[in-house]
Amino acid sequence: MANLPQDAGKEAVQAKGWLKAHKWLLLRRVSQLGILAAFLAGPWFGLWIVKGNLSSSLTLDVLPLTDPYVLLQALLSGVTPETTTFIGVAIVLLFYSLVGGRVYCSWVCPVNIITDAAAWLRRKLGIRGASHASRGTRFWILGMTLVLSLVTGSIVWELVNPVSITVRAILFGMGLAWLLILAIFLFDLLVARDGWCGHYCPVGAFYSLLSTWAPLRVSAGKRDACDDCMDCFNVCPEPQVIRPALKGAAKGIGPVITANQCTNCGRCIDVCAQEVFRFTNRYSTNPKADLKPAETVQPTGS
Amino acid sequence: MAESNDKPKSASRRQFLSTTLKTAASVSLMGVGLGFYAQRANALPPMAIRPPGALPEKDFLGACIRCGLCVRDCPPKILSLAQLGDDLPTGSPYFIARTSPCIMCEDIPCVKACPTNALDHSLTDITQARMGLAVVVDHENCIAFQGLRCEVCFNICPIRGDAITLEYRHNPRSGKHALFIPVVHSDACTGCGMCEKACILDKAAIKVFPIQMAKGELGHHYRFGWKEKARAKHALVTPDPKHRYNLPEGVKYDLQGKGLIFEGKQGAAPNDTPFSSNPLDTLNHNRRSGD
Amino acid sequence: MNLCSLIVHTRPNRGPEVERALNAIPGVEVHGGVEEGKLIVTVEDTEQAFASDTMMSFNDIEGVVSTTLIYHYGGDDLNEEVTRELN
Amino acid sequence: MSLTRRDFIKSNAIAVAAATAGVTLPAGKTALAGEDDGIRWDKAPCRFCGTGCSVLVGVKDGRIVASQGDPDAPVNKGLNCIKGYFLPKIMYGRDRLTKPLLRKKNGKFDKNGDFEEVSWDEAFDIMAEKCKAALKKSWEENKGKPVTKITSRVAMFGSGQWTVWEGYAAAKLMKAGFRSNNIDPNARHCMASAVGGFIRGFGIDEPMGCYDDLEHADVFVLWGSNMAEMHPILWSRLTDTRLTKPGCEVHVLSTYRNRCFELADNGMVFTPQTDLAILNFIANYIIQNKAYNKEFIEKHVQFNKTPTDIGYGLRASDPREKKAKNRMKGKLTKITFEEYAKSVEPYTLEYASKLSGVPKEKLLRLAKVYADPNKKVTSFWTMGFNQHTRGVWVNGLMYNVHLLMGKISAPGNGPFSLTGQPSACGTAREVGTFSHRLPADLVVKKKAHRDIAEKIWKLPEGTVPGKPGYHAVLMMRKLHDGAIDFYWQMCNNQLQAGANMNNESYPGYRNPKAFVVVSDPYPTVSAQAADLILPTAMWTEKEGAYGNAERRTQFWRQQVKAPGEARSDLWQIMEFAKRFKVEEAWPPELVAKAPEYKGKTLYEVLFENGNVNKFPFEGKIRDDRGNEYDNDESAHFGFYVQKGLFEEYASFGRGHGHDLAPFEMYHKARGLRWPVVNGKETLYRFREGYDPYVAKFNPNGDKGDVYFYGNHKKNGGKANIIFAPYEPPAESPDEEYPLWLCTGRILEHWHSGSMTRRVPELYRAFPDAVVFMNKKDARKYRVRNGRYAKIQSRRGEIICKVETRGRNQPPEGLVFIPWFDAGRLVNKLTLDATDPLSKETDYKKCAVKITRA
Repeated sequence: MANLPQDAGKEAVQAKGWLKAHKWLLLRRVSQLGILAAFLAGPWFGLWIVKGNLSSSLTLDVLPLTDPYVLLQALLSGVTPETTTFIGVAIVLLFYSLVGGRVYCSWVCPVNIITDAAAWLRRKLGIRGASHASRGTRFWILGMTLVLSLVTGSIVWELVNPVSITVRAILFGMGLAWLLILAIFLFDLLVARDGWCGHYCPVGAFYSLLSTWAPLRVSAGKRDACDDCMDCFNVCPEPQVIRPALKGAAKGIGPVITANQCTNCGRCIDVCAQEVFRFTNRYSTNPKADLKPAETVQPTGS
Repeated sequence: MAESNDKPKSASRRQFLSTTLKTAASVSLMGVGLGFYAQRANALPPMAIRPPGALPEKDFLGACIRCGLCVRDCPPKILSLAQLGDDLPTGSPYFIARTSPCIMCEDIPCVKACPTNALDHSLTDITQARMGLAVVVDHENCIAFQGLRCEVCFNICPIRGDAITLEYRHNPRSGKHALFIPVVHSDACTGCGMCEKACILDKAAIKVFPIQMAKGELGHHYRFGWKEKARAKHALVTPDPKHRYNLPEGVKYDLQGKGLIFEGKQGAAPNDTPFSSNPLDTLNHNRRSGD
Repeated sequence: MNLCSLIVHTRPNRGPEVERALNAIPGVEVHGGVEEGKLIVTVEDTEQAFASDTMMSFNDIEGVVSTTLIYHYGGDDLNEEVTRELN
Repeated sequence: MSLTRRDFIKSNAIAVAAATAGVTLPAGKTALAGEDDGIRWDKAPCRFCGTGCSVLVGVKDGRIVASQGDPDAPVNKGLNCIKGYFLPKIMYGRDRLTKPLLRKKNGKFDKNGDFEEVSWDEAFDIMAEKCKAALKKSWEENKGKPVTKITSRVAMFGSGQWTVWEGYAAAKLMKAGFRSNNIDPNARHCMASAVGGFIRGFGIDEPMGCYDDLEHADVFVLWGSNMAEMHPILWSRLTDTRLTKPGCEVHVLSTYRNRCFELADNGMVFTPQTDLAILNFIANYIIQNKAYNKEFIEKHVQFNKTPTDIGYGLRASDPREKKAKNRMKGKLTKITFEEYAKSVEPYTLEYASKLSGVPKEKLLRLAKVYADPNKKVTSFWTMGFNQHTRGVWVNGLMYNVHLLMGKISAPGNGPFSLTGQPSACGTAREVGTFSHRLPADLVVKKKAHRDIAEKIWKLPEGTVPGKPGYHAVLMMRKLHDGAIDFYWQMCNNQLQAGANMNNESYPGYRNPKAFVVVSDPYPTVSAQAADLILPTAMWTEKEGAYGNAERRTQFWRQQVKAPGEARSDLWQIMEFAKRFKVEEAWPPELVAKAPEYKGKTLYEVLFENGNVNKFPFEGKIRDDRGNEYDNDESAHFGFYVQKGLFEEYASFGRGHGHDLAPFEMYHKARGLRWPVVNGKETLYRFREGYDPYVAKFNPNGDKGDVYFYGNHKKNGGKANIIFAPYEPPAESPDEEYPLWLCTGRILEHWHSGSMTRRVPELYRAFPDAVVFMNKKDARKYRVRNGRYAKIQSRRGEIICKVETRGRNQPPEGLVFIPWFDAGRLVNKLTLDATDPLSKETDYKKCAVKITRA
């Protein structure tokens, strides 16, 4: 029987205990806050672990990391970066193509905490209503930001990018950024479910492209056990990615979630009392059937 | 979405097309709006100065990825990233000379930290940095122009003597004091802002501005003759031939210098009387010591 | 209500004479500069004449070389008390 | 006053027209436009250096709200330096002391207690108790000693920033009241060598010339004087003359490149201490080329030599002192011109150049301007000469050069010693607040002089002790050794200013045997080490008088009230005197000589003596414009205190070459240069026509000729040329401490910075002390511009930022650190070596090393 959205995860807590039902959520929060902490240890305590921010950073004075999306914009604006910067980009690209690009969204990006909070409250308050915009909008915005860089010769998106603004607000000083953060929270809470991250954010869109070939995946391996409680759909920030894997057995679609919009957040694993989901690699197949891979199905729906 | 596949193809395609068009149209509109916003938001207010080695502002905004590494590596912590709501492009690094000027580190750590060359890594000598240009803006309130002995801007200047020099002038009001006028030279001023910070007025009379704002430009046709000559190290046209003059005895003439020179009469006033050969000396002298 | 100040240049050594003549005109006051031959003069509207007309008449005075208008005030609030403003 | 807009507009209209026409209108015509309503303006001399600029102080509602340079002051013509620009702000620092503070534990005084607010009564109670104990102990020690051998356990350290009457009252209380000659001013650190030079050369203190030399000279030579920063307004005048006078030249000698070099035609950086050799070379050059003024020498000069190898004024136990053959000796021996010529003969161009490191052509160019009879040369010097272990010598060598040429006491021609403090001349020197002096160049050693003082002061014979007291440096040593029980520091910051503070002054201040009182407006370094702090009124919070370097005495009226319970030094001195009965201060045999004083207080004896309390006070001071001023001291004591003290003091010098004008004249004039005879000032002393005393002492002299009447009795009015050789300094760099350390001031800050560092703008302009050093040295010792370095000497260490690009550019091997910064006390490093003759510390030379901090 389908559960109410506000009850998502209750069964799992009863079945597995609170801790296990929040395992991945907790790990992600640790990861997100840990990264911020690593950045803040310097200015706050003089302990320089990582300098800079998510756009570009230097860890322990040796490891350079640079956000490929912002660098791409810079390149389009006509810049020749330092060699080390390319190394930094390469490391980032390699990492995300292995673990899934949108791991950035769910495990790194601090905006995720805000939008998750909005989604949680939205469920609890029973607020309904979907976005009128397509989930594909973000790709258009992504394209638009790149064109703007090319045309104007300046990184225009960085003027308004809520992701980097939030990070800088935390690391370098708030300014009026709290207004923007509040706006996103309210938008996600009142206007559209998964409004920002699921529909508009070009950063997420960019990283989802890196997800396309990533080996690390969530699989609905025990989809036979699914009792249609709908908890996973209710908590998933990109619910459209679940359906083919969970319900596609009849159409011969494999149980691995291969859609590149999946953020590998693992929340579906947490909330499933039946323990349908688990992390695996994209090549693991259901031992029961030799089914065709899911990527033949394009999950571009609204 | 997957289920759209189940619907009739034509309807689906039409819906798809219209959604796509709508999205494309609104995103383009947003892009245009953003572009215009960027144009206004990218304007740098005159009191915000970029770190050393910053590319020209337009290029800088294309190159700077707002990572804050320069801010972190600034030893005196004078750099900040613009915050949302500030008057300059969000996230870009700057400093305010009046409160926290650049101390011009010899190793320029901020430039070294920049991953994208927005702060140009070819800058290795900090004295070649051109963050802005100091301008003595207010000659009426600058106390040096009134003859007061201040010169704080000159004294504090890290490339004192090149970037700021003092021009000595006679103070016609007091009649016996000099004016020590600070003069900024754009060929040496790095725009570090030490002078603006140190200015003792309630509002600084010397301010650092972005160079394009501070500099005038000479008409393209015109050259300053003496500078051209100095650069060429010789006269640009045929050198002046040697001149000869009809002169009485004991008088020389220096064409390029002093003009008429009366030999043996200058300075060497005989010591036999306490009076100068020029009666005006005596008269003026008496008047002066009589007051 | 008009109030003007002007410099009246006089021929050498004719300052005192011109000063007397000017002071005789209603609404006109000489404040100084007699010795230098550059009289500092204020002119106000009177009931008989506007300040501008009064000024024009200066050129007819013997010994005046030229008059230069320096300052003009044309507000209607000349009689207001402004002591407080000065504090 | 009721005003209409018409009045206001008209006033504006007139002002604009007048400005355009370049016509000056009588005051009042434009007054409305220009006047800030309700501000009372009055004049006052600047609180800082010895230049003596005058400022106008604007007071409204009991607060100084505005200031301006005094356009009618001949010295500065309305100009100021930035310290002067911020003068009013020094009074309004946020940590002004407003209550006496005493170290206490469990409600009682305790040397190791914390400071607690106390009343003036309580403060004076404990002070008087400690002082009386010290006096009693001194009595016992002095039993049976003649007046010429008396010592005391009471000491006071005063100031060249005291007003004239404060210095006078303090000297009187100490020398006559407490019978202690242990009073010395901080001018000991500043002008003592100059005084020594003047007295030895001319028999009378202070410069013969005046600032008009700045317009009349053809050539200026600066010897160890960074006039560009330390006497900013005088430098402005010098610069103007250099700019506008054809042929004018500026020669600058210093041990490092300073701001003066920017104007210099001939800038010379010499090895420390070799100024002695350079001056002897110039004398030698003049003699070798027979350029000297033979007639002048024959008529007006006496040749002498001084004992050599005289030590370095260190403690007697120091090996350098044990080695010295003629330790502290200075008695002159007459020699002939030929002997003198022979003495300077070794100082050839080659030798001087080699020793000093100055290229020959530069030295030659310098020697030539002195030797040219047609060039008027004025030599200026300040601390480079005075803070010198051979300070008196080097002052004398300077006079030698001028005397050989007869270039002295004439417009544009003269040796001119500039003072550092606003009243180093007016108070410290003229009033005689030194341990060996009395007012008007009298000295305690001479009975005749003591007699004069005792007579004017209406005191019994033998009141003033005849043995000179402890000078500044000795005072620190005696405090350290426990020979001083009561020590009162006023109007200066000796703990920060004194050399070798780690080993002498600080342990002295904290010596459990001593009770240390510090009077100051602010919690200075000295105050922090004191036992009792007295809050002091400063500058225009009291009526005052200063005397600048050109003998110009300037007065000011009290403009505002001091904050809280702060009281002027004058009030403190006089009020404290009330706490002592004559019997508690003087031994019975002295009291017996003056039975009329029995049972009276020192206050009554010294200040209600019929002189000081002669002039009644009418409750307000009025100027000739009808303005009224407070005078808190006079209101408190009931008579016009300042006038009474001034007139009694002036009676010392009137008729003796130190004539001061009547009191009231100074409140009208922008200062008067003494001697003021028959209401007329003296511009050039010792020259007939300019100086009325010449005719008095030498009635048969030629018109316009000089007569050095200070030596009238000694040698018939001749100036002394005194040969002194080059001798090395007390401490020179070596392998362990390879760098010279020179200390000094900068333009933005005054002395220990206790006032100027409380002006936010000045603090911002130059926040903390830095070590100025050569780029090559920085590389050599691996320190970086803008980063911290540790500077160490044999006596201590400090940490400060390195400046290799600053205004002062030392040569390799020398560093310069200013001493204004209470956070970086450079006097932890300096050596307390002094000139054995003047007892002035050499702050310009000691050895240090530098490492990365």
